[in-house]
Amino acid sequence: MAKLQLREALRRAMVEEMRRDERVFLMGEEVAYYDGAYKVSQGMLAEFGDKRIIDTPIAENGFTGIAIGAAMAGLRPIVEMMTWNFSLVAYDQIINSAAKIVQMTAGQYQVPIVIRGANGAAEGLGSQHSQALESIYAHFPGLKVISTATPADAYGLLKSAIRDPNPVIFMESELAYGTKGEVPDEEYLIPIGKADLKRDGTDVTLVTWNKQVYNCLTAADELAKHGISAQVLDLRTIRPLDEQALFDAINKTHRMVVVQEGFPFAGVASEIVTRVQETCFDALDAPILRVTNRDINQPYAPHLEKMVLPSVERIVDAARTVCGR
Amino acid sequence: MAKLQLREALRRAMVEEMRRDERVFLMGEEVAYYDGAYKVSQGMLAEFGDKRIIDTPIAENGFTGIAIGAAMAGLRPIVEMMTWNFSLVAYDQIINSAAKIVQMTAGQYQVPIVIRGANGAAEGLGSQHSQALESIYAHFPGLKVISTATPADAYGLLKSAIRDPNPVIFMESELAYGTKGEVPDEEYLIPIGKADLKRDGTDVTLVTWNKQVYNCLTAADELAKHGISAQVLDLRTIRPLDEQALFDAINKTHRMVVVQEGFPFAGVASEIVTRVQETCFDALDAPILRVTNRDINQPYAPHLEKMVLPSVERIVDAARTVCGR
Amino acid sequence: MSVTREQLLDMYRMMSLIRRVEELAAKAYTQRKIIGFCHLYIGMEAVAVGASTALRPDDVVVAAYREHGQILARGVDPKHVFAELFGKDTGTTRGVGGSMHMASREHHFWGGYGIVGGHIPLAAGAAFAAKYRGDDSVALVYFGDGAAQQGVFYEAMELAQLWKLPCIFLCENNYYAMGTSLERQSFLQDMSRRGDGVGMERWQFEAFDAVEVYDNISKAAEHCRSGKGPVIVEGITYRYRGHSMSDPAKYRADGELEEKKQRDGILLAADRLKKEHGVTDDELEAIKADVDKQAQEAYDWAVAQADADPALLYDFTYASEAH
Amino acid sequence: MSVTREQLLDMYRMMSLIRRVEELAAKAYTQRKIIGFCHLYIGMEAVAVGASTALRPDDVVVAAYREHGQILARGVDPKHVFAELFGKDTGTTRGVGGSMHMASREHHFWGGYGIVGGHIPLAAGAAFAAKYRGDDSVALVYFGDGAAQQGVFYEAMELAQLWKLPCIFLCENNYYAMGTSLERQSFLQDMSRRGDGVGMERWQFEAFDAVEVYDNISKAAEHCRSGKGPVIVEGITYRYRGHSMSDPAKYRADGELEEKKQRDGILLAADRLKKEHGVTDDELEAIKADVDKQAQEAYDWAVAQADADPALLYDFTYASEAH
Ligand SMILES: Cc1ncc(C[n+]2csc(CCOP(=O)(O)OP(=O)(O)O)c2C)c(N)n1
Ligand SMILES: Cc1ncc(C[n+]2csc(CCOP(=O)(O)OP(=O)(O)O)c2C)c(N)n1
Ligand SMILES: [Mg+2]
Ligand SMILES: [Mg+2]
Repeated sequence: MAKLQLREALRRAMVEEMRRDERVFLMGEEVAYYDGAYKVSQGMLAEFGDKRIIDTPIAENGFTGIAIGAAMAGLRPIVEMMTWNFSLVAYDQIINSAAKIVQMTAGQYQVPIVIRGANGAAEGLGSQHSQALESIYAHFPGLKVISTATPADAYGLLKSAIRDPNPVIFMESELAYGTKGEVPDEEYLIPIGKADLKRDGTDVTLVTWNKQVYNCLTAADELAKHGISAQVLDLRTIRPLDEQALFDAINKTHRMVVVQEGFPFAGVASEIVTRVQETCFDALDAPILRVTNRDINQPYAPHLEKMVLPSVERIVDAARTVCGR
Repeated sequence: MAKLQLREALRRAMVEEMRRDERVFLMGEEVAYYDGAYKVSQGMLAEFGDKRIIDTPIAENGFTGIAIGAAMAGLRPIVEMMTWNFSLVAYDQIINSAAKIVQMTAGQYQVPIVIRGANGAAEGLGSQHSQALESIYAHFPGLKVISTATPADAYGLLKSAIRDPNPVIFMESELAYGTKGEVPDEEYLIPIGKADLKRDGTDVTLVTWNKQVYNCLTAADELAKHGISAQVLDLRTIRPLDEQALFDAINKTHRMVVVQEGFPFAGVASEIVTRVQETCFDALDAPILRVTNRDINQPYAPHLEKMVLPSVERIVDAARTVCGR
Repeated sequence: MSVTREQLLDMYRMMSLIRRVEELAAKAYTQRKIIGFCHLYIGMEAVAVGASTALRPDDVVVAAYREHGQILARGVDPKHVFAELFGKDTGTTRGVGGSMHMASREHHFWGGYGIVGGHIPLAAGAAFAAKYRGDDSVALVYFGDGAAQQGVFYEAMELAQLWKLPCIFLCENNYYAMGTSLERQSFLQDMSRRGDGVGMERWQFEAFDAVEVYDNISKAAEHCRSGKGPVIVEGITYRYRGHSMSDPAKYRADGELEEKKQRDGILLAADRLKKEHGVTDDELEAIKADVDKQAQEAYDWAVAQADADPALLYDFTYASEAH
Repeated sequence: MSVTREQLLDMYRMMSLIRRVEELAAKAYTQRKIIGFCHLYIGMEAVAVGASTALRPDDVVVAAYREHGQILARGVDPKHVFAELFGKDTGTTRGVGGSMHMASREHHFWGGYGIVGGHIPLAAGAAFAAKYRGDDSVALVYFGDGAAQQGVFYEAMELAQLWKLPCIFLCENNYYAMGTSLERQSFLQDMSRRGDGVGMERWQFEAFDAVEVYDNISKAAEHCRSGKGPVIVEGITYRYRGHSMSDPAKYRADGELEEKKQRDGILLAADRLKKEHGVTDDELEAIKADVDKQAQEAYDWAVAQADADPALLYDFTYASEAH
């Protein structure tokens, strides 16, 4: 079993799928000759040539729309958004085209596209460049949304995403691109919509995804010192949500904290809280708490930035609060 | 006290504010010579001339950005989005510019802009034209979000929105533009961020806003027949959320249903449920249920469309469920 | 003469059919058999009919919301168009699309989109796919003078030009975007000049005469098919009705409509048929009568169809299996 | 000769100051005193200095993320620029903006924006406001060759042209958008030709020489101020460093950088000062020394400032009272 960086795991998934299927291609800013702004696509131009690894001008709405059209025509585009912050200029194409075309054509056309890229704060990038945007995509039926920062999951899920006949929003993490993890050598796929229990525990469930998984695992260690056994449920897929895993978790631990990077208001964390209390009300021994960004725009200065983002400390505090100790 | 249509109340607010303040102007597609796609601005060109009532080409991102710039320069633009569905092409300007400029300039610049227009399904407009989009705006700090369909509230809130130094998203309703309601003759303002109890009751609170207020009032009548006393809390403002009103309501009725037109996933309804259970967990006698659009894209055929939207029947059912009768 | 007698007869028939279907749709709308927005193509028939005649069956066509005439011109049976308008299961898009979202995969007609300008890059995407696969089909997108103001149109043009995609950007300049006349929405009145900003081959032409349209789109398609990249062509046309059924179109200048009707596409085709091909008035009348009958039968057929099926409500938001 | 001796000396000084500040910033970045993205202006100084000299103090300037040099050229003290980069309370934007978001209301410098192209309509908005109020200020927006591909740029141009707004669209064509050279991102290489698509006055010029820039922007400002509407002007320039601090810029052709440095703006100004105004090498050296001292003092001052204040964390997301 090899230890791969997140970026390497993502690349391996893309390379394998491109070898397997001529219809798959990669398009985005700097993906080809520059080898990727974050080097996710390093070496891919060399293997596949510029017909299939395609640099684009900075026209996200245009090239996303073109990729959607190419998908309707039967190709299987992967679009790299350099970061998801920039996707807001392409929001109309993603929401009003990609998410709705299957339905608007009554199933005559499909949009098998993957739009992938870095999501969330990196370090000191300020207000426009630090957003975690799962919530505004998961809001829309017609899209699938994956958000993960662990190499093994990213590999298996990206392969599934590329093969899925629907538009998949795939969110990675700039800060975790260099993070290593074991990835099995043999090919495998991870089904979209399945959460993964990253750590078992009995007292409280920390529900999270993407790079907050790392924070939650650290927090669970910390909680153990306080005699609290925390389990960490990594959703991996945001839409469709693995409700059963959430319900199983609450029925087991009766206490839950949802950790989401990004703005709190009408965020994915709110959705999780809502569904769990809707269905498992009687299983709850305490309110479900959220740990999210503070409800403000992201400042540049590092000491301020840290105050805004979820932290191990805030996770531990929230877990201790719901456990009452 | 005059009975005004929603569109008339909105117009009165704009006209008064434009008479009061030279800096206020109205910009949008068909607002001037056509008198407004939904006749909200009827007659305003005649009074104010085309310097202040400005027709735009169909370039929402561009003219919204220009209005944001004009606001930074000290003007007070009102931008009419013909419907909020079209705002997705201007999403980047609203989220990455309007919502962040106060912060990015550390308060040196302000963006006193109101972006207003029809929100939600009308009738038979299909997937791209029927969206209720509060959630994807309320998600972002830096914006205020108002959503209302009752003439008296719309009048008082639009005036406050125009005077607010922040960007305000103001959502109306195509179907309710012709709906009449009493509007006091004397000038008044309604503070942003204050909910309004539209009907008092003791057994369950129906939390809602915009045109679902009408459905909830009808549902409350219906529930009364079943011996259930339902109160209807009209949020009016989505962001900032009137938490106190929500907490008061749950502490009084101990049961709550949130009725939101629009997609459920990470919607405003989820935020409400989450906050209420976070803070008032012990006051809850039952899970809080949501009544929202079905989690699918909106079909054209009227009988299908009805199945997707919140209905009086579904509201009644949900309220009866939480009340256990 | 670029089109044959038979072709021109077909074109005449198709333009007449479109007009009749639209007239029936207008009536049905006032009876609330059709709801929502309904944008009629009356007056513009020559554009879609000329363009469709010039295209190959495997070329992709993408349209906005004023697409009843465009999908008919592509060969879709009016039965399914009416059925769609009536929200029936046998509609072009099974009653879930409605007036603005009609599509037919069989005819490579991609629909039917409601966000102004939003459909334009999809056509460039079809062209991208054609080039990627190495086939010589082209994509044609219809869009209005109003849509030419959207940034996504610019991006699609610019990318198509950079990548030399076989895409025909066909601007249907009908002089109005809703109630806003061209000179109030654009400094330039020649929308094809947008192509100058990206160095694209472009020209403008009068699109009242279906034969002119045919010639121009043939030329455009040839350009694209030969690998020279995209073109933007602008056809000057006019719509006789309001923007949608709810628009009384009070913004027109006095006499404007009447003047435009002098150049009615159906009349012009009739003239040509008579003058250039010796077709008689009787023959033309017979076609008209035939078309009226066809339209009425399609209408009646559609009325009798089953409503869109609620059992399918959840079936179209996601594709379950890849095509 | 369009600029006076004094002006040219000031321009020489300012270009030298910008370069020195950027060099110190580069060093500080490698020491992690500055984090995040840091886009240096080295090589392009003549553009901002020439343009700022041509503008009036009440004209509005809007910039993207490569704005250190642009805000300095507008007259902001380097102390506050460094303080911002170091996340200090006395920074241009109190440590919440950072390298990409510097603004100074006092200098009508609106910032400092990070979404490529997203700042362009803001400048058109400033121009809109000037026209609305009836004053004769103009707005100038700096944007890159890469930004010229964004749809919002097109929309801003087109609206400015329709409404005849006094806006100078100044494309800083430095030949690269990150690692993508101009011919790989645009079919046309003359970005000012984008203006042809909307019928806008436009021209291209070499922007290595600050005096050339001054002349061109003076002409552009005059055009705008006289009520003739917007212009798009494109200055050909070059950046010596990578796109940001993390870019080794391996994509350059061999010898490209060295060749461009022959036309270095500071050198050209020095030449002119010597040849046209009899300024001596010693005088120029003295200015350099002075500038180095000023930059270093500003740096040291900034290092010693208090960190951005956590008490203000919640203060900037909303404005509480209208200005
Ligand atoms: C992005 C967007 N903005 C606004 C609208 C509302 N709208 C629908 S059609 C239309 C006018 C379009 O005019 P044009 O492109 O000339 O096409 P035509 O209707 O003349 O065929 C407008 C403003 C929309 N559907 N989408
Ligand atoms: C919408 C958007 N897409 C992508 C990026 C990432 N990005 C930042 S700068 C840049 C290149 C811009 O090049 P250009 O406009 O030529 O300006 P220059 O850096 O050369 O000054 C890119 C792609 C971004 N910030 N915003
Ligand atoms: Mg038109
Ligand atoms: Mg550049």
